[in-house]
Amino acid sequence: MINKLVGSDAEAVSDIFDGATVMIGGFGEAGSPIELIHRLIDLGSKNLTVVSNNTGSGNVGIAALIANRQVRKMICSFPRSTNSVVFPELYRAGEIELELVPQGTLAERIRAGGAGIPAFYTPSSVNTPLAEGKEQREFNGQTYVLEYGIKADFSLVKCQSADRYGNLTYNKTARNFSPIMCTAADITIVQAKYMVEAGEIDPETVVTPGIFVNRVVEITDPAHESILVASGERYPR
Amino acid sequence: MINKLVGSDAEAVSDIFDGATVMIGGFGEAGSPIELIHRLIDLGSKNLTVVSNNTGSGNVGIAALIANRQVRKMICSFPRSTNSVVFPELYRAGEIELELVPQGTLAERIRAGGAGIPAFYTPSSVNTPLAEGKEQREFNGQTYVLEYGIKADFSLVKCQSADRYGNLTYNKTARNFSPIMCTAADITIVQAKYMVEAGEIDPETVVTPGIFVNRVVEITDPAHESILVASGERYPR
Amino acid sequence: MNTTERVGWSRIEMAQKAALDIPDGSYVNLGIGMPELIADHVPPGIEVIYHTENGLLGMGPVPEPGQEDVELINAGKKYVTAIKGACFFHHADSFTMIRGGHLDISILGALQVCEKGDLANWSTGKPGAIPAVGGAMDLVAGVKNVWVITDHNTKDGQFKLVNNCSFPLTGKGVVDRVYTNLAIIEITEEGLKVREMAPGITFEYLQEKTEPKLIQ
Amino acid sequence: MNTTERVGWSRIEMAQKAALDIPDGSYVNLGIGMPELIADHVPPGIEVIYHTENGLLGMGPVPEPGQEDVELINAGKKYVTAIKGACFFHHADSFTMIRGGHLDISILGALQVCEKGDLANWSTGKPGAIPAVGGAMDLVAGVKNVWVITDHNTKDGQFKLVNNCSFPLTGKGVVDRVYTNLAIIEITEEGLKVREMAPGITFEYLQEKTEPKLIQ
Repeated sequence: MINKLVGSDAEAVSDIFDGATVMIGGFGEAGSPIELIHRLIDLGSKNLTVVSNNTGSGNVGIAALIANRQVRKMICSFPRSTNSVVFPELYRAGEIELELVPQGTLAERIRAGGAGIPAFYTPSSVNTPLAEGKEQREFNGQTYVLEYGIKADFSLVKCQSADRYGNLTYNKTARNFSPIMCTAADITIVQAKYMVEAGEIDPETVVTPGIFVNRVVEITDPAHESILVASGERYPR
Repeated sequence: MINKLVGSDAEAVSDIFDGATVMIGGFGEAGSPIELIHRLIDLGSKNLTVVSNNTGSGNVGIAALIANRQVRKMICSFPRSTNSVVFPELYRAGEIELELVPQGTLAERIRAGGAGIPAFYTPSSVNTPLAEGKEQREFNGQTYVLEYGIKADFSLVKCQSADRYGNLTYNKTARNFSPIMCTAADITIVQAKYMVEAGEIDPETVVTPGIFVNRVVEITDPAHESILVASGERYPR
Repeated sequence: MNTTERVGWSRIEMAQKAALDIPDGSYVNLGIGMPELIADHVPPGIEVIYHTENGLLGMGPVPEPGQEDVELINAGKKYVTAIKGACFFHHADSFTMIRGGHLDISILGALQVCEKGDLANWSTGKPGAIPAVGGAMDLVAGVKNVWVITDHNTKDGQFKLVNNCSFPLTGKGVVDRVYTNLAIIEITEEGLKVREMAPGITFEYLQEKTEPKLIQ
Repeated sequence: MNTTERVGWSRIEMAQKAALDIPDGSYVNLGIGMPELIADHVPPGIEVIYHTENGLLGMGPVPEPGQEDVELINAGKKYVTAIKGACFFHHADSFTMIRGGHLDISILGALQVCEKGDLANWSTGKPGAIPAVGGAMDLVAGVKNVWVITDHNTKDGQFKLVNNCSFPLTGKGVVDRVYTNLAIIEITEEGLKVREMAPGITFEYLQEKTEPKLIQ
């Protein structure tokens, strides 16, 4: 019988190795899998390449992972936000690498990676510094830039409901990058607010089909980044 | 106030012009918008390029559109099926053009067209006759073929429920190509089994966001191709 | 130059001007900051659907105090609501809307706009600045009409409407119209064409505050 | 050659052999025709999830008479059911599963398979034939393991396991294993390796029915 539920969040992330590429869902705090990130901090894997839209805020979640010096390189569109201090400091000190990608190109590159598309052309970033050094080509008189699919060793995402097959639903704008990240990783690890029986999610409304998911752990009461940050939390404490 | 509901199926298709490219949803009969196709037959527009996975069966729906000599060219993956006689005869007689595309490449080309991606690389069809004459390129030691996005002037699709914004849901495997075709046409025309109030479709379960839809007509009791074919129906009679 | 006294339209009036130009039934993406004000000034009877690139079509107003949902935010990471008839989707689908040309209007802030419609709005290029682009490059590349809403000059009196952008570009030849505190200016083939000036603003004054030559 | 008498395993037995090789928890796409039989022979206790490329993961058995739904069909356009825990999706997502390497096994029919694993299964290339490819080229390009299930020879005694395919290819070097009425054959770097022969079939007989040299 297929059952992707694993016993604990620590177990779910236990094989994330040094040097791995890890996609992390979330746009700001919405959809950020804080518990899985904190278990990755406990695990201590180094030299990670992290693909995530932002670089976190305060000293929890992604920001804490970066502060713990586990991340060699960030691939993201917006490494700056209110209460974001960790990444800017390390970046200015030359101690973390940044690959800045327009948000839509980042999304499309992740989708392409998951869909077996090695490369595609996009109009975004043409004539800007972010297209410098990239191959360009005209189609129908307009210039496009060649961008490559991204794949990851692991994806960490947060969802609303999951069943034993790994079928997922999300909550509102917490969906963001997670469905495409699920498709683009060798091992997709999910923290679900609710585990439900197979068949409880209407087959018409599954957002991530189970084939894209490897492990699910139930985190019934996930932490919210903004609340942790507001109360001055740090991880590890 | 936004209201995409139009008065009749005839009105919905009334501006499909000679020489237009028309995408038609459906995989076999599942999801085929028979009523919209029959109104296009009534309208009589000529020299159409039709993008659809199949070429219809019997003498109704897409097959009848082809039999009525309105289609100059078919872009599809599988122009052959049980009870399919119209297309094969015209094709053998050299009276209709065929662009044969692998099914997944067809889907991806339509999605690319809708997503503003002019071209992408795919491994499908490499080393086969369908890659002949196409640009090929290696990425990471594997060969891929360059394929182009497809756009259409019109898409005709069938859905289950629609609201005045054009938000859509589908029914089971009748979903198939329709959501991507909605994104790839200048004018997307939808026949809906049920018109519902805005907000009745849970925002988490909308499959086609209304931004991709231009016109909706309610067809409460749509015909089924297999039943028409079994009873020997022809259109026009 | 007196940099503390505000001249011409207020921020609210600028937002009102832009709001009046949005056709009924438009799909609109509002950038972070001043563009967000525009939604409050769309006249009654005009229905505009707001897209926020983090995955919501049909964004509604700010929630009542106490009704905030940390998983219902906009691209500026502020709490929002969803209208009846809204829908949620993932980022690849969201940028299909943007890049695929399905949105009618994108309204953005700007550091600089040049007379050819080049936009610079994501980076001052200063050493030590953290570069962050978000969805701006996708919006200007894909959305049918790109409008900019911005103060006419910087706080220290520099031009924002320039002959050539000195800051890194967001896109080349992408801006269609600019709303400032001094005027509404169309970017045309012939150059910057003044459509309307704020009360009390003369063409000469406007030209003085604008680097490229204006067309009256 | 006597073409009417069937030699070796029956079609059911071939399907049983293939079914026994599917690991528990696999995601499998079964081609139209003989591959479809395989689902009926997966042993109890083994859970296999069937994908049909027209937009269903978790395809169940044929419906009870009278329970058919014209909008619930498989890639062969036959009526099917959906298991508890199934999901529906559109074609671009369906081929993300296929092309993106997410499916474990694709089992297809064949016109010809060559010793290097080339597959021809979509067209005889005859003049007047209507070419139709469907999803076969995507399946062989993307799915991790590609198995073929087919009669060992054509009805008129021609080789199907050949040195080089004469029919148009579906993919080059893509087939991993072939189930025929005579044998189960692995496609290896060294060539065609016989894993198992049907009862009463000798290696010499099998070689006689196969164009490339077999490895015992």
